Amino acid sequence: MFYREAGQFKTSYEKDQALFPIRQDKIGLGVILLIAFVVIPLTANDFFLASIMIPFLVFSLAAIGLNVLTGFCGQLSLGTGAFMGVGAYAAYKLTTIFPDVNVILLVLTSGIFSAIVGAIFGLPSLRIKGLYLAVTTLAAQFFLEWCFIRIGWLYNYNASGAIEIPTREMLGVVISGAEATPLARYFVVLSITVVIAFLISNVLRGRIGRSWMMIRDMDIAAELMGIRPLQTKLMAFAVSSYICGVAGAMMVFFWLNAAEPSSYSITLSFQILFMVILGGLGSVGGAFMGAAFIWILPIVLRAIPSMLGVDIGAETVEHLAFMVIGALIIFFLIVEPHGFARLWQIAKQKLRVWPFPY
Amino acid sequence: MLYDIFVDPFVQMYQMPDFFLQVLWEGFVAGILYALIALGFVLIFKASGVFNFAQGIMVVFAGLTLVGLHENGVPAFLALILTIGVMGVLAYGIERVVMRPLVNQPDIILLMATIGLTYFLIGFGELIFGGEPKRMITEELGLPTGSTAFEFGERGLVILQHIDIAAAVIAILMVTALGIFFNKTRIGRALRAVADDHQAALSVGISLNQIWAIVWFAAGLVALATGIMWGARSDVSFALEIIAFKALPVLILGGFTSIPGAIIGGLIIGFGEKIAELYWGGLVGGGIESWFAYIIALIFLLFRPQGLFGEKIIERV
Amino acid sequence: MNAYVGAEKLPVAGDPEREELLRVDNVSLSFGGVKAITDISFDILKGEIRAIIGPNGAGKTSMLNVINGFYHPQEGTITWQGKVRRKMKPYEAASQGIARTFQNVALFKGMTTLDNIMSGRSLKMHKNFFWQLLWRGPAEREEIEHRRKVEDIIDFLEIQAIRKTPVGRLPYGLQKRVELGRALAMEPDLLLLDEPMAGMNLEEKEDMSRFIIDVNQEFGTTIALIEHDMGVVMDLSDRVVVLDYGKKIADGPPEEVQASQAVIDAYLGVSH
Amino acid sequence: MAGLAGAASSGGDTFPKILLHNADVFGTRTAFREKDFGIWQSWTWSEVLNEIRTFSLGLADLGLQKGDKVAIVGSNRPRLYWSMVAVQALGGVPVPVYADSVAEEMAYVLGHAEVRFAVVEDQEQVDKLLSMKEQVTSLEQVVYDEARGLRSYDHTCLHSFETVQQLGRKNLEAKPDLAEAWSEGFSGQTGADVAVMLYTSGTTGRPKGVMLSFDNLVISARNGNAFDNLDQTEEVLAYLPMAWIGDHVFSLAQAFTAGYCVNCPESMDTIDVDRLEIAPTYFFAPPRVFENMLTAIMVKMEDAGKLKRKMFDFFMGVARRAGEKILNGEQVPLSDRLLYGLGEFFVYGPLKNRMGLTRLKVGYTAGEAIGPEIFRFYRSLGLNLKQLYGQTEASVYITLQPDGEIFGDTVGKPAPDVELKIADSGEVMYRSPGVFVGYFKNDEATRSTKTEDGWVHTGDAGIIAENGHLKIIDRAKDVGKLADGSLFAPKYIENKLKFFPNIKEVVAFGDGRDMVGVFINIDLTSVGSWAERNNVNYASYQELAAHPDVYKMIEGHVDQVNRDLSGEPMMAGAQVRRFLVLHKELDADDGELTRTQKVRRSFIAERYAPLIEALYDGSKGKHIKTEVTFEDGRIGSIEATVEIRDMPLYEAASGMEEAAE
Repeated sequence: MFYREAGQFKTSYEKDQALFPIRQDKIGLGVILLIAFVVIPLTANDFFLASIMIPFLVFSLAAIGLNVLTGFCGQLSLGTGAFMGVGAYAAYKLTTIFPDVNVILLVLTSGIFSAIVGAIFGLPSLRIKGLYLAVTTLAAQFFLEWCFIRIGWLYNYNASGAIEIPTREMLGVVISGAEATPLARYFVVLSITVVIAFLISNVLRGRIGRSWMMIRDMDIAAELMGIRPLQTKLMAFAVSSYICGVAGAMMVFFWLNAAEPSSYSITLSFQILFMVILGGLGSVGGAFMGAAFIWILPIVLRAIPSMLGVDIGAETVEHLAFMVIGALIIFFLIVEPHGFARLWQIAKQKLRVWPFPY
Repeated sequence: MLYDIFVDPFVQMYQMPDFFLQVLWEGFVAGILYALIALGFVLIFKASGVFNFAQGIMVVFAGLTLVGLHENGVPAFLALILTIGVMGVLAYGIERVVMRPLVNQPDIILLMATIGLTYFLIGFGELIFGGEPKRMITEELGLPTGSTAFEFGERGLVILQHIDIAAAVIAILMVTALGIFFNKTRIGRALRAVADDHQAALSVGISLNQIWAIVWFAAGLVALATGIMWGARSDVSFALEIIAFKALPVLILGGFTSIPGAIIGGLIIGFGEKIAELYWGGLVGGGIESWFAYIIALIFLLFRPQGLFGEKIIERV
Repeated sequence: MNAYVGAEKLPVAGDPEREELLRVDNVSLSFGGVKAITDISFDILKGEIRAIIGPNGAGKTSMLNVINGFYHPQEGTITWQGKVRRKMKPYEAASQGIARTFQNVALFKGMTTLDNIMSGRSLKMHKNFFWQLLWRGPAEREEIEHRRKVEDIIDFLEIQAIRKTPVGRLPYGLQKRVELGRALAMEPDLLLLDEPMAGMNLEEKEDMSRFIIDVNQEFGTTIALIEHDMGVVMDLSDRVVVLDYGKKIADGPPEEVQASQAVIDAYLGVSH
Repeated sequence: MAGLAGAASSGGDTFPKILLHNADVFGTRTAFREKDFGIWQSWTWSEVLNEIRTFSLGLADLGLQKGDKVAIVGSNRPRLYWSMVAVQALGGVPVPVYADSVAEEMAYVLGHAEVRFAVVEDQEQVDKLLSMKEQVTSLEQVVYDEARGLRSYDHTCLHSFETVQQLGRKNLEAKPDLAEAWSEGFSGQTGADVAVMLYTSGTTGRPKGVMLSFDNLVISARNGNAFDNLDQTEEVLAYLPMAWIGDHVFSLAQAFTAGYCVNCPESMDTIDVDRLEIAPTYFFAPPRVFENMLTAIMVKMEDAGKLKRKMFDFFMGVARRAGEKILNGEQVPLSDRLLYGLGEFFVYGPLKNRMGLTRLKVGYTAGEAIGPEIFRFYRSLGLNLKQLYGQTEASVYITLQPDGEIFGDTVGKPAPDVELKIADSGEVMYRSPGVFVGYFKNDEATRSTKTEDGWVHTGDAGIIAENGHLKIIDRAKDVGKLADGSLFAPKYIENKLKFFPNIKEVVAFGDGRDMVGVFINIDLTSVGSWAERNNVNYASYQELAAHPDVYKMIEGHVDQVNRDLSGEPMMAGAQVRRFLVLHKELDADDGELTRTQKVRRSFIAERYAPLIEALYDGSKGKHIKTEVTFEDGRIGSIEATVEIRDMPLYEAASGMEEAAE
């Protein structure tokens, strides 16, 4: 209906291969970016920015990271939380060691450590596939979590065992630490997420992205066509972990201000995995949709009883929220195992061929 | 350093054999319990190819139901029977609402669904029973308490908890019963047929849905047993859910479809982790129990990706 | 107007002009004691179409798997372009110019026709990760350069209409064609086709035969193919090697092989 | 000639001259596009000049002389269009030939035209030409566009388009003033020179070569452009056979004179997508294309959800009520105008978008009568679809429907510069600047078609209505009388029947007989989807055609037509008395249709003689065996027993009342 594509023809491969070849998609993306960069900052209150938008963006980025590995390269991972933790602890150590360096730069650098760790734990993927591989990533999860607790150097031997983020400025504006305004942090998180999402989309549509999908879809055929399985998988592990690492660092630097090892526990891994699955494996846009669903739904669920004026204990609400989320996850898996991205694809296709059914 | 790693632990083992034996016993009991959880996984995986992440929460749920019923005045044995009934209803519900609509979906989707189920059961369980740990009704069920100490050597002492002995006995009984069930009964044979070939099973007139409901029920019973045993050792709480993760390396070692594999894998992990923790853990600050099992599994996987009892996979094109 | 030189083929067998591309010497392969291939030797000459035929379970696919490094024979050697090769990984075989298609279509189901064929160019694309991140510039130029090659193949195989269709939605015959396209995109020296016409109707078979001949003639690609349809084999191939129970029972031009008593027996199932 | 003054004032009077002009004026505008290798390859006018010049010089090098005929064979491709102008620049005459005609037909045309050169699309055409070198002795050089499969051919007389261009380019490099000399070469040509020879497919006899001069084409094209305000911004899709005058005028003559862009589709399989992508602003199609598009729409909508279908039906109702009026600028109630606006958003807009007609400025249908329902459907969506009446001999334009004067049953007013009259025999005659020079090597035919003072017999019977619009009844020679003397216009009856989507083709008989009998061909798409919805099982076309339910449905259609006919005083006598549904689809491969999909009445009469006999001897059915040619060229036969049904007739006077009941 809204997709009126008549007259949109491509006279070059550049245009034909564009990320958004359809004009309406380009406009839609423009509108979303406008809302994100202009409308929300102008209208939203601190609660909305700090408790909804910032975590949503952080999780979106982490979901993109996991999606690279699981959705595009087909390697199941349950260690996302730990890889995010590596990013967080690395960034924390870096600010301690280089207090004068721009914190954004350090956050982006911290991903490299996470990438290295990710690649190491990706090594078994050469021989191990599917659920078995998931177990090896669980090894990473528990081992790294243990490291965060036991290696005091990582948290500067704080008595609390947590990392606390120092105040850092950029261009005279405080962007990290407790004094930073939600708005400033929002802009940092939004910019990093958007830029990384854009860059990774470029990788995904090119040679490297294709080689990952080859491994995912039919690893034997891929190998017989000259794809080196180990290199390709390790690269996916590294890139995925880099992105997760950056997300993990952002999580503590621009959202939580302080983090304990339990912030990066297996629960987080599952949360991100849910975002990816419900959002849609193999879709960058889906990662955003999944993150929105998993993060925002509980907030809404918790708010519902008080909105309705029903007086229920906070704990009960929490329990009910758990049940509803669990049930909704199962519901969506049954309705559309390929996630929101596929639902959106179907809807979009319907709109494109409207009023026809196909 | 090298001395600490390679020599000292063994010297200790030799010098304090009673302590070593005690560790072995602890490992054995832990192993048995891991094996019981793994058994729940294996039952479901064998029959439906579903990696049931909810097994851990089922343990908690079964335990809580039992204790909760008793707290509300139901006699212990009646509570036990009612709990078995609840697990049956749960199994039927899961088959109807979750598994049946998701038939033929990829592994990862089924795995996700069981994680969703976990969330649901956590919420549901906490809603009904509250989040606080509860004491298992060990005595009420007629299970032994207390402990027996054996003198060992000159001044050594090995203490065996009675409940641990009971756990071992029950686990062994359970495995035997399951073995008989699978080999001697019609339904048991049907289950094996399903595991081997869905099409073949259908062609001999067995309803897949029925079978799935039955295996989930069987897994529920195993969960109940595990819940009682584990609950008797510590308390019944949602923290128990974490032990489900321990079952994963056990499965890796034993193979996803092998019942003896689950037992042996459980024991290896149980022994290995206790010994490693007590003799080597101190060197790196302790707490290595949380990941040691995985590292064993990981190393093992690199050499034998199909597990101890799995069949070798020949790839074809 | 002068008559044109028709599509007649030059005789290949025993043609001293033709170079040897690949030679298999005394290769044996077994899985856990079960012999799949026993002491097989044959050669493939540059520019020919070589057929490997035989009843089911004769070891044909195993033979292809040995040639492109997926299986490693316990005994015997493989000489590729004059070099005897040791244990080789499949991707090394690919990088040395051996491409193949599969008996049961092995396309990348999540991708479009275009991407599937583009994937055949993987070995020839080199722009590193950082250029890929930027896209604009070298990565995009490289992508377009290869897109052109791929479009040539799409044009050649007449699959323009399904360019952007996910391959999972295509009918079987077209999937086979896309798979051929993917192998062609590798610009191989040797193209291995594992039952390229299995499960096709007559018309599709004719199309596929035409494509195979065109590939052989237009690009000069050497082709080794496994096929069940004897008619097709006789029409297409220059030389045929016949396997039965993992052993070679005949080798030569199609007419000769067809007349061989051993071959007739094998196909009729005469017991050994 | 009045229209000439304004139209011909710039650009020149031959296509090579116009090309130079366009390269000068529209240099950077896109002139041609072709979907090839996945994208729309584009050429600007100055690039096109360059391409044509090098190719032309290459042809000269190969020995092409003034006056030589050059066959152009293939589907719509920029290079083939360029070839025509390249040939014209050397004083040669291009002869476009239907690419899908069988070798025998083609051999006749090429032999008759005495072509020396041929520019063809690909191996298939090369093979065809090589196979007929005995019949076409004049043929010396063949140039092909697509090299695929031709590598091993002997290239002494065979050249690729590129090598010919390279030849030209080399000469151009060697002698830089050659470009000048090339332009000089055709500066002397005049509008009176023969520009192109088009062979009319002709429903009877051998094809005739219609010679059209530059003046014919250029003036007609300029008049056409002026009539609909077409300029260099238009986009057209070239997808109709290049040998057909319609395509020649729309995709070459008008494109060159207006300077607009011609888009060639990737292949016939992708035409719908290609049209969607390009969204032509000026579109031309025979009724068949519009019919097929409408059928496809309806079939797809049948599969849509209930709610969507309801919405579609509702808004189509609104469109029927108000759409055409709004398009014609008439008064419409505000409520309808609002609803129509809503409908535009929900239905019409998306529908036009899917058909690729969103940007349509004006569309024409011609060649045959279009069903009034179909015609109205498109117009009610807000598409400015119009009818025109034309002929090869007239360089297309005879009559056109001016904007705002659209009537379903007439074909419009005389085009600019066209004079029109109805001969005493009832035949339509015209005189215009587009009137052809003559038939090639067939003076006799020329004389019998074109009078001394330039009037041309169209061969169609028609009347000029009170509003000055022309109404075509039938082919003049087909109009006959029943035994009782009532007027029998077979085409008129056939068209009425064909307007039902379930009916694909009709052949009516009755001249000199005592009643009208018809053969009916069902439309497989439409009836097939009907069968699916109504659980009618069938294994083959034949089975479906003979199905009692299908017969019943067709019977209803025939009855409806009889009612309609009874309401028209002149036609009431010729109602359908008996009909049958043919067991096979009429097919051009079997010679039953022309290549332009027109029914070959006499051939069918001969082939199905037993059935005609049965129509008139009162029998209830007839067994028949028919030879058919399969797609791969094999000959086979199918046989069937065809049922014949009787129909009640309506009285001329009372028919109106009954219809009103």
